[in-house]
Amino acid sequence: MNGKDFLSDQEVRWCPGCGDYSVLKQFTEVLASLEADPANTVVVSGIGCSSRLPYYVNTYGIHSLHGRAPSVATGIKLANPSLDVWIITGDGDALSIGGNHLLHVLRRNVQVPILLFNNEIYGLTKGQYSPTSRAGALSKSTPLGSIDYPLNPQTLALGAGATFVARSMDRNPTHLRQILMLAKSHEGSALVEIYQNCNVFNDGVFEAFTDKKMQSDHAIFLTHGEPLVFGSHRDKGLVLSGSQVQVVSLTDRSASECWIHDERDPMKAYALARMTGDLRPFGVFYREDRSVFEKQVHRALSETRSLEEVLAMGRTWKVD
Amino acid sequence: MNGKDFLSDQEVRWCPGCGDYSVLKQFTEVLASLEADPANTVVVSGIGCSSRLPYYVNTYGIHSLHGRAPSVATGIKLANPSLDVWIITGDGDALSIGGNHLLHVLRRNVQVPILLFNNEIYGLTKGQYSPTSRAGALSKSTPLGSIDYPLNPQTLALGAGATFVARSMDRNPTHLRQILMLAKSHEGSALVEIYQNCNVFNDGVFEAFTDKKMQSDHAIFLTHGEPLVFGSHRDKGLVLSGSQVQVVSLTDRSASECWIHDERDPMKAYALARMTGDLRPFGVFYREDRSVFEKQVHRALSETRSLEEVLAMGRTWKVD
Amino acid sequence: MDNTRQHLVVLLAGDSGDGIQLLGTQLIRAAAQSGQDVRTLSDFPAEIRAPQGTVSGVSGFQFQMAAEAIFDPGDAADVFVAFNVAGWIKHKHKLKAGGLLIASSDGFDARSLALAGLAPDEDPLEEARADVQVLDIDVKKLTSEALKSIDLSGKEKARAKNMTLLGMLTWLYGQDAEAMEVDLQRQFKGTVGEANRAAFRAGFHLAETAEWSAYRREVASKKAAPGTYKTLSGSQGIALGIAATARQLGRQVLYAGYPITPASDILHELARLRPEGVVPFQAEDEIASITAALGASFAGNLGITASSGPGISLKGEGLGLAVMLELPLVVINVQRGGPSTGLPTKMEQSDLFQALYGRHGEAPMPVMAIKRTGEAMEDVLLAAKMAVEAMTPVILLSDAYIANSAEPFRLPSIDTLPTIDAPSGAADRAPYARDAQGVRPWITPGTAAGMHRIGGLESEADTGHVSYDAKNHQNMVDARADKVNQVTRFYGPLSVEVGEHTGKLLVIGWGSTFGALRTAVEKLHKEGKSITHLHLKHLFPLHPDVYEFIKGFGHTVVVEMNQGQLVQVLRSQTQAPMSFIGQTSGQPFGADFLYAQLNTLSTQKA
Amino acid sequence: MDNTRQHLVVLLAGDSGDGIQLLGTQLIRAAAQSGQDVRTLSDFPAEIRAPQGTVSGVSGFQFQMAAEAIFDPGDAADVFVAFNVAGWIKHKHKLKAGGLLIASSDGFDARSLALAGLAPDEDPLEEARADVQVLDIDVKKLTSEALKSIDLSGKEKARAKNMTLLGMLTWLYGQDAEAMEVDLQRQFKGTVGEANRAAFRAGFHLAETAEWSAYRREVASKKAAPGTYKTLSGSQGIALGIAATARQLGRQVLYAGYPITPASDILHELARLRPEGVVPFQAEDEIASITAALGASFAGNLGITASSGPGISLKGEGLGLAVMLELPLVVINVQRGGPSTGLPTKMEQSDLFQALYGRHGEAPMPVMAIKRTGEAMEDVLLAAKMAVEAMTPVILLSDAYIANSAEPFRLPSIDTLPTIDAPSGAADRAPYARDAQGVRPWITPGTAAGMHRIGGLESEADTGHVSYDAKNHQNMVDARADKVNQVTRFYGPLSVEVGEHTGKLLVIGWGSTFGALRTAVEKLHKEGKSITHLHLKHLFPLHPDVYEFIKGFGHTVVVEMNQGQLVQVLRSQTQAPMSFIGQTSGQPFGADFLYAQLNTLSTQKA
Ligand SMILES: Cc1ncc(C[n+]2csc(CCOP(=O)(O)OP(=O)(O)O)c2C)c(N)n1
Ligand SMILES: Cc1ncc(C[n+]2csc(CCOP(=O)(O)OP(=O)(O)O)c2C)c(N)n1
Ligand code: SF4
Ligand code: SF4
Ligand SMILES: [Mg+2]
Ligand SMILES: [Mg+2]
Repeated sequence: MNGKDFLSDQEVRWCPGCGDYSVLKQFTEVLASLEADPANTVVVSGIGCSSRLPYYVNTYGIHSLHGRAPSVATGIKLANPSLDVWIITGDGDALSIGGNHLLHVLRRNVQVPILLFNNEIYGLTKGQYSPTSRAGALSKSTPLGSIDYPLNPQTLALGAGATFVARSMDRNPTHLRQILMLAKSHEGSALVEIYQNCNVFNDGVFEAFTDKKMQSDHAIFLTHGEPLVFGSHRDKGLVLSGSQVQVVSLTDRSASECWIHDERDPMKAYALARMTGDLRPFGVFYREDRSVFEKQVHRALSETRSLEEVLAMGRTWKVD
Repeated sequence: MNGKDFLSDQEVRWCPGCGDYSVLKQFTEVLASLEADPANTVVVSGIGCSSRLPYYVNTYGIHSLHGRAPSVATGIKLANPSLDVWIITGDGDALSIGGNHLLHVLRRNVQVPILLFNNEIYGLTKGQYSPTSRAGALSKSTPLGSIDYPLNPQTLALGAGATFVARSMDRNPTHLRQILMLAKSHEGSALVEIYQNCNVFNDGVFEAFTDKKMQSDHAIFLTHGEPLVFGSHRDKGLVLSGSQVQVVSLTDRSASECWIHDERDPMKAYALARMTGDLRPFGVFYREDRSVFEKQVHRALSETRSLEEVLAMGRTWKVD
Repeated sequence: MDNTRQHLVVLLAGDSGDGIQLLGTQLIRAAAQSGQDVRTLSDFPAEIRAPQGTVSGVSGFQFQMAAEAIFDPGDAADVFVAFNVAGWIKHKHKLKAGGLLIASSDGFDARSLALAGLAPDEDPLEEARADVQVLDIDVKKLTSEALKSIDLSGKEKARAKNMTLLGMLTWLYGQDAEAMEVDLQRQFKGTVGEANRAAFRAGFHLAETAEWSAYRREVASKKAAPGTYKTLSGSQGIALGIAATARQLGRQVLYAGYPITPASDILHELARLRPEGVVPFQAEDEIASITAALGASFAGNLGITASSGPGISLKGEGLGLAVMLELPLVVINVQRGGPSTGLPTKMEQSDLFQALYGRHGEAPMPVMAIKRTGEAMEDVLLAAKMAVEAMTPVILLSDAYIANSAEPFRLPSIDTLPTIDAPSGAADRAPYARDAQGVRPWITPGTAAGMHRIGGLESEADTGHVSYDAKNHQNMVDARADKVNQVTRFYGPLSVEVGEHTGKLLVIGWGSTFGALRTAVEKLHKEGKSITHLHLKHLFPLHPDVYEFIKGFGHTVVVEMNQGQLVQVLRSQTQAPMSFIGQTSGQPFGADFLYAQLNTLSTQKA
Repeated sequence: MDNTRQHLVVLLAGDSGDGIQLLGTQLIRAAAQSGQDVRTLSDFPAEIRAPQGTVSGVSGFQFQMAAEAIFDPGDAADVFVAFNVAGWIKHKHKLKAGGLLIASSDGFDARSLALAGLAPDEDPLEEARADVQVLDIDVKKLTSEALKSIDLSGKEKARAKNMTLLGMLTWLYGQDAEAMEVDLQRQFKGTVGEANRAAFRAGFHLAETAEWSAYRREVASKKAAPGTYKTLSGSQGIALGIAATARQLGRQVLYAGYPITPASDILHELARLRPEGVVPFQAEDEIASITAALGASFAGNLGITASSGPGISLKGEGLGLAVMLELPLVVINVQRGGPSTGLPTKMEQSDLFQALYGRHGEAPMPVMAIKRTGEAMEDVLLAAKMAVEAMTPVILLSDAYIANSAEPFRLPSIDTLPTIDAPSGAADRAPYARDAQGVRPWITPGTAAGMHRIGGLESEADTGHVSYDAKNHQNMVDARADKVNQVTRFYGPLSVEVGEHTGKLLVIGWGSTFGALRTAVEKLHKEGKSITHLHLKHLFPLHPDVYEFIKGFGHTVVVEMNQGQLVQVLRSQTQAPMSFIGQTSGQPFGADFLYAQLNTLSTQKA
């Protein structure tokens, strides 16, 4: 099977030019590379443009309630831990109404990759600002600019005790596929924030990071064990001195003196996550090994009692 | 007015020996020290044993819905930013059902101190495990021990973008009062986690940190600008080397070589917050200056239109 | 040939990118300005940008203009303006036999046929000629020619097609071209403005020079009542009501919302209008919005929140708390097709039961429904007045139909707006002491010596302290119910839309079925049938005279866009014979359909 | 003197730290074992540990034991066991004139008087002697003497007071002391066990040697039906029903809950019992628990969730989704006093309206109510069967009364449990293709070639694809309603509790009013009144024969612990004359009260 075989027969209904198309494509290609069994795969979403994705994938799918995909997915995994479950969500879905369920699925470490389409806007409801919208963002509900301080999905996930935290983008298919593969292979909840362009209501917010030309100066791609180097000539690097992240020029320094990415280091991950300026990391910020919730639940249930035993428990008496 | 004058005429109905009594006492004393105007003070709570506190304080008070105190408080502050509003909540109230509202009040930076009574249990519903209960915790709903990975209120608050994050305990009145005073003086949301003993359903979980004798080896009290030193003879200190927190002996080292507490340093705060073992920090982990939500909202509203103007907006025509 | 008539129904259909809603809005505003009454009905695709040219991407805008007062957008269309094949085939059944189809022929080319799912050899325009008059023009070409000298891309020029059509239609309906140009000038500046005007003129000219008199359908006009007018949608009317509430109450209103179709527009409007005394707040979800609104009411503001379907279901717990706290609160439900996510852009009246009963415990609260756009503003004011003066949450029902349908609206004179008087806030009264109407005082933080604590646990009479006492609970349950039952003091007399106060057939409706129902009943009444139309604004408590009124008729029929909700409530209270006409299709009733149904019924029950 | 009687009502009251619930449980188990029927009623303070000795800290336990089948815990008590003044003054009106008060005089000392808010010079026992027989013993002293040689603190010894009383009462009611000792031995080990046994013996001995024959009140006993018995609370019965469901369905059950009084005990029981095939999951809130349950049902488990008041209000959106998805789901509402947080530990039936109507859109689902503890298990099984076999959410109503009241329960033989057959899961059927009963297949992930997508948007018939089509929506609304209406196939015949199938007065009840109602009606019936008691298990859809049945009576009265909910539903469907008896006080009806009310009514309507 190739990527296309994972598409359902339903007409895709996003706006022409929407970043969601690319994510759908990479997602189906990843399913193909994984040789996923469509009959054993369940794609769960909340509500939003992004959350329409399950309809387009030829697996089992459930388009649930706004913000509740993590709980639905948890129920599915508790019911049948052997299913391959994916969560599709948006910045509004996951971080506004659904923030609490996201926290709890992450801390419990239910085995499920979570694709969080961040377009910094509510697409489906036609353009209100979202919890990730920047201060000053103009939207239908903030015609004078938003004053809410934006939520950082990366620090939030780390703070909630997530075991896998990553970021990718719609416009770098190779990177996105790679991160999705890693997320799928992770034992536990894997949060993948995907910068996604909503060309209708928030066009170009991520341009600096996703545009081929501008990207090299604004995006740092992370590789475990490799130094943090960027720039069109890979001539800039990062160093972490105490709490400060500094950009250094590599003309008079070697890359090996830079901050070496260690995805197992929670403090470094936090430092990466806090980089919300015009230089941003992409890749796996953090991963940690921790037992998987649904497996533990089922393990704990190994000592169950038959109905006969349950009925007979406690103080009973007989009348003959 | 002294602390007692801030008590209402209602009989306090916690279990004898409950840690809540101390928190109530320190809270009313802090109100007294602040010379708070009872008529201008509003105490808002959710549901839980802890959330009964407003009934016992002679101010305005609202005992709202489970988990929703942050939203109620936000509404109050938006209505009247000049009121002194306090939030009283529990670990279940704030972190289980109410996790999302907590996140959002913190990131918006509504000016309100939040007293989170953490007893690692659901008290009012008679003893189920809560999101902060340790792995293995025995409770009515986990007779074989909990398998959920506990939520860390401190990293969570930092991850959500909180501007003031602190911890204190029921059994150290002086410290608790001091932290509450700081929280009240903060410009924005101030999360104060309070270790509180539920002697009926979870007795002694914080003993190591709160017991006068054991405390010195397990609790580190933070002071801005001071080294992190502890031990009954103040003979131990902490150093932060890269991502690692290490305990060092001060017999062959001076305190000044230790990690100096800087409550303005987000990375250090995160390191403190991650200390969930048998050594734990108390005090202000982090604080940051950021504009206050309700003030910004009201500032943005300065340019409003009278009803006449609103009616006349857009395209109108006259019929004579 | 004098084509002047009393009313005309026009349907515009095409791709959602074609600017149809804008075209429609311009036309109806012009009609309203020239003294015609107007009602509209919009139909959007559920997708933000559905695939261009497809049937699922069709956007529709229907309106009726008339020389007399009208109440609905009409059933079958006299004129159908089709931007493309998809628009035509989706709605063609709505064009009257012998009606006029104005087709933009560029939207009927091979590619358009394919996108609409037709075979390449089909010729829908040719087929149409059998039943209707067809006027086809290549509007795209005409537009691009008119815009030749303007510095815009081809794609941008194509966007002005709607303006070309606006020109043609302005001529065809004999509307004031100059006024229209002034209006366009105000809206569109720079090159786009230039292009729009050029296109408009080209369309107008073509119509004029081609001598399209045969197609001309002017509608007579009648002088409207003096005053200042604008066209308004229901959501805009609600926003004005909220603005007026803040003024009349003399206190701030916290409007806390969370985006959801079709309620979001209220938030957008408030954010855009920035009325004095209104704080719009976009909360993190619907639970936060209702509890923030309640917090605001505790602090002495009036909290207002609005939502639709799923969001309203999330507010049930908050509503229950509002009942217990006895604080004022207005919750607006802009109903849409349900259950669950349902049909977010469609209309339905299926949330009545939920409004009446959707909370645990005995938690009664007043429930009202807006019957038309033009009354939205006053209904919000009345809901707010009841909420504040009776210290109770109030539910105000609207729906997707009212939210989006536009009418000419005469701006009220501010002096005539009702007063809203907050109940006592004096600290010398106990927080749950009741006045003669059962209303407790509204003592707000900041009031010296007024300190008190309230909460969701049952409260002791007067003091508001927590009470688990059995007698007290029964008394408080009774007292809350009693207080709500007394809000009928805010109601006007029971007034009839059409017909006599006794007779053979009584037709009862509520909410947005008003227009179609009134049109249908009026027609029957004019034909001499003994039929009366009563439209209920207050759904709980019902108007105290309703049951006596019903007894004055041989038969009653309740008409709703649901499976029978109000009818069940009425049946539980009266033995009078009663039947039901309902539909739950996401579509509004057509007046013709209701006419036929009621006609049959009135014959049967005569 | 033979004190043997047919039934006896005993009320135990004292501080919540006195071990009253334990004492009561021991007594009723012994009674049940000796062949008496038993019904109980517990009354806890709302606080976890209310201040000791105060009236608000009183814990009460009432039970009736009888030689014949009984259905309620009785009204006025024959015997009152008072551990302290507070317990006595809170409940003293419940002791019959001439009844017996057994008072632990140590709980009537000066300190106790003060704690209970009495003046130091009052002597409640002396006052009591005017109306009732008083037997006062210093139980504390007796206990501490009996435990002299046991190595426990004074405080710990005092805790054994309830065991001393257990000894006395065991003698007084002629129960088997040996069996009781064996039972105690099983429960309490070590020093505490020793102390409890010593106290028990001391109490028994005192009673025996003091020759308390005058106080002895033995209840005759009748051999119960053969079988194995245990005493069970309603919550325990529900847990057994869930355990049995997993077995009978042959699939796993995901029980997702969030703690709330009085529903939490179901979760506790399941966690404790660990029945095969049941996964108990404590979610982060009620929304997560219902959506997790629904996820589990999608994956082929049966999702079950339970809550009370506020938590149920939060589940409305999830219930609507379940309707749309047409997945099986059982939602149990253990009702408590409302609205809002209300009276968390009190009983009420005021959530019926919400169960029937508390969702946006047309979202019908079957609603059932448990009438007594002994039927909880079978009702859960039936609810699960309906949910699975009709692919629908089902609401099962319980309440605080049923949750906490204990009865002897004969363990069912497993072979007699109903089967639950999941509908087709074959991948060759379309996901929304319906069978003759309107039921869609349950094709679950893992089924090869069965892949499909479902969601909250309206689905196209058969395929389940998103559809905005008007006709389809109407059809699906009808089809969902139709499917739910067909669940009456799972109902047994309409059966009557007491009385004939036609007559003068029909009394209709539902849920936990059963016991008091049945007792009251039976008494009237025995007195020769033409009165019938019908108790509805199915509240939606109603049993198809209900309306015909009602027509067979001159008058119908509906009795509920609310302000009139079922009565309104019935009135909307029938013209039959109907009245209502209700109370919303957080307290159950007493059989005597109902007897009086119904007696008057039956005279009036005769
Ligand atoms: C309970 C509820 N509240 C509100 C909505 C309306 N709603 C649908 S999607 C959405 C936000 C979508 O934003 P996001 O998750 O960022 O998705 P996007 O459309 O941007 O991909 C909202 C508010 C809803 N469907 N349900
Ligand atoms: C919506 C809702 N769900 C559940 C409950 C039941 N409930 C009351 S308090 C509580 C948990 C309290 O725990 P916590 O916040 O830790 O407070 P504590 O009693 O431990 O101080 C729960 C689950 C409720 N009142 N409302
Ligand atoms: S609105 Fe934005 S996010 Fe939604 S489909 Fe269109 S472009 Fe994509
Ligand atoms: S249950 Fe625990 S937290 Fe609640 S009052 Fe008692 S001791 Fe305190
Ligand atoms: Mg988004
Ligand atoms: Mg707690």
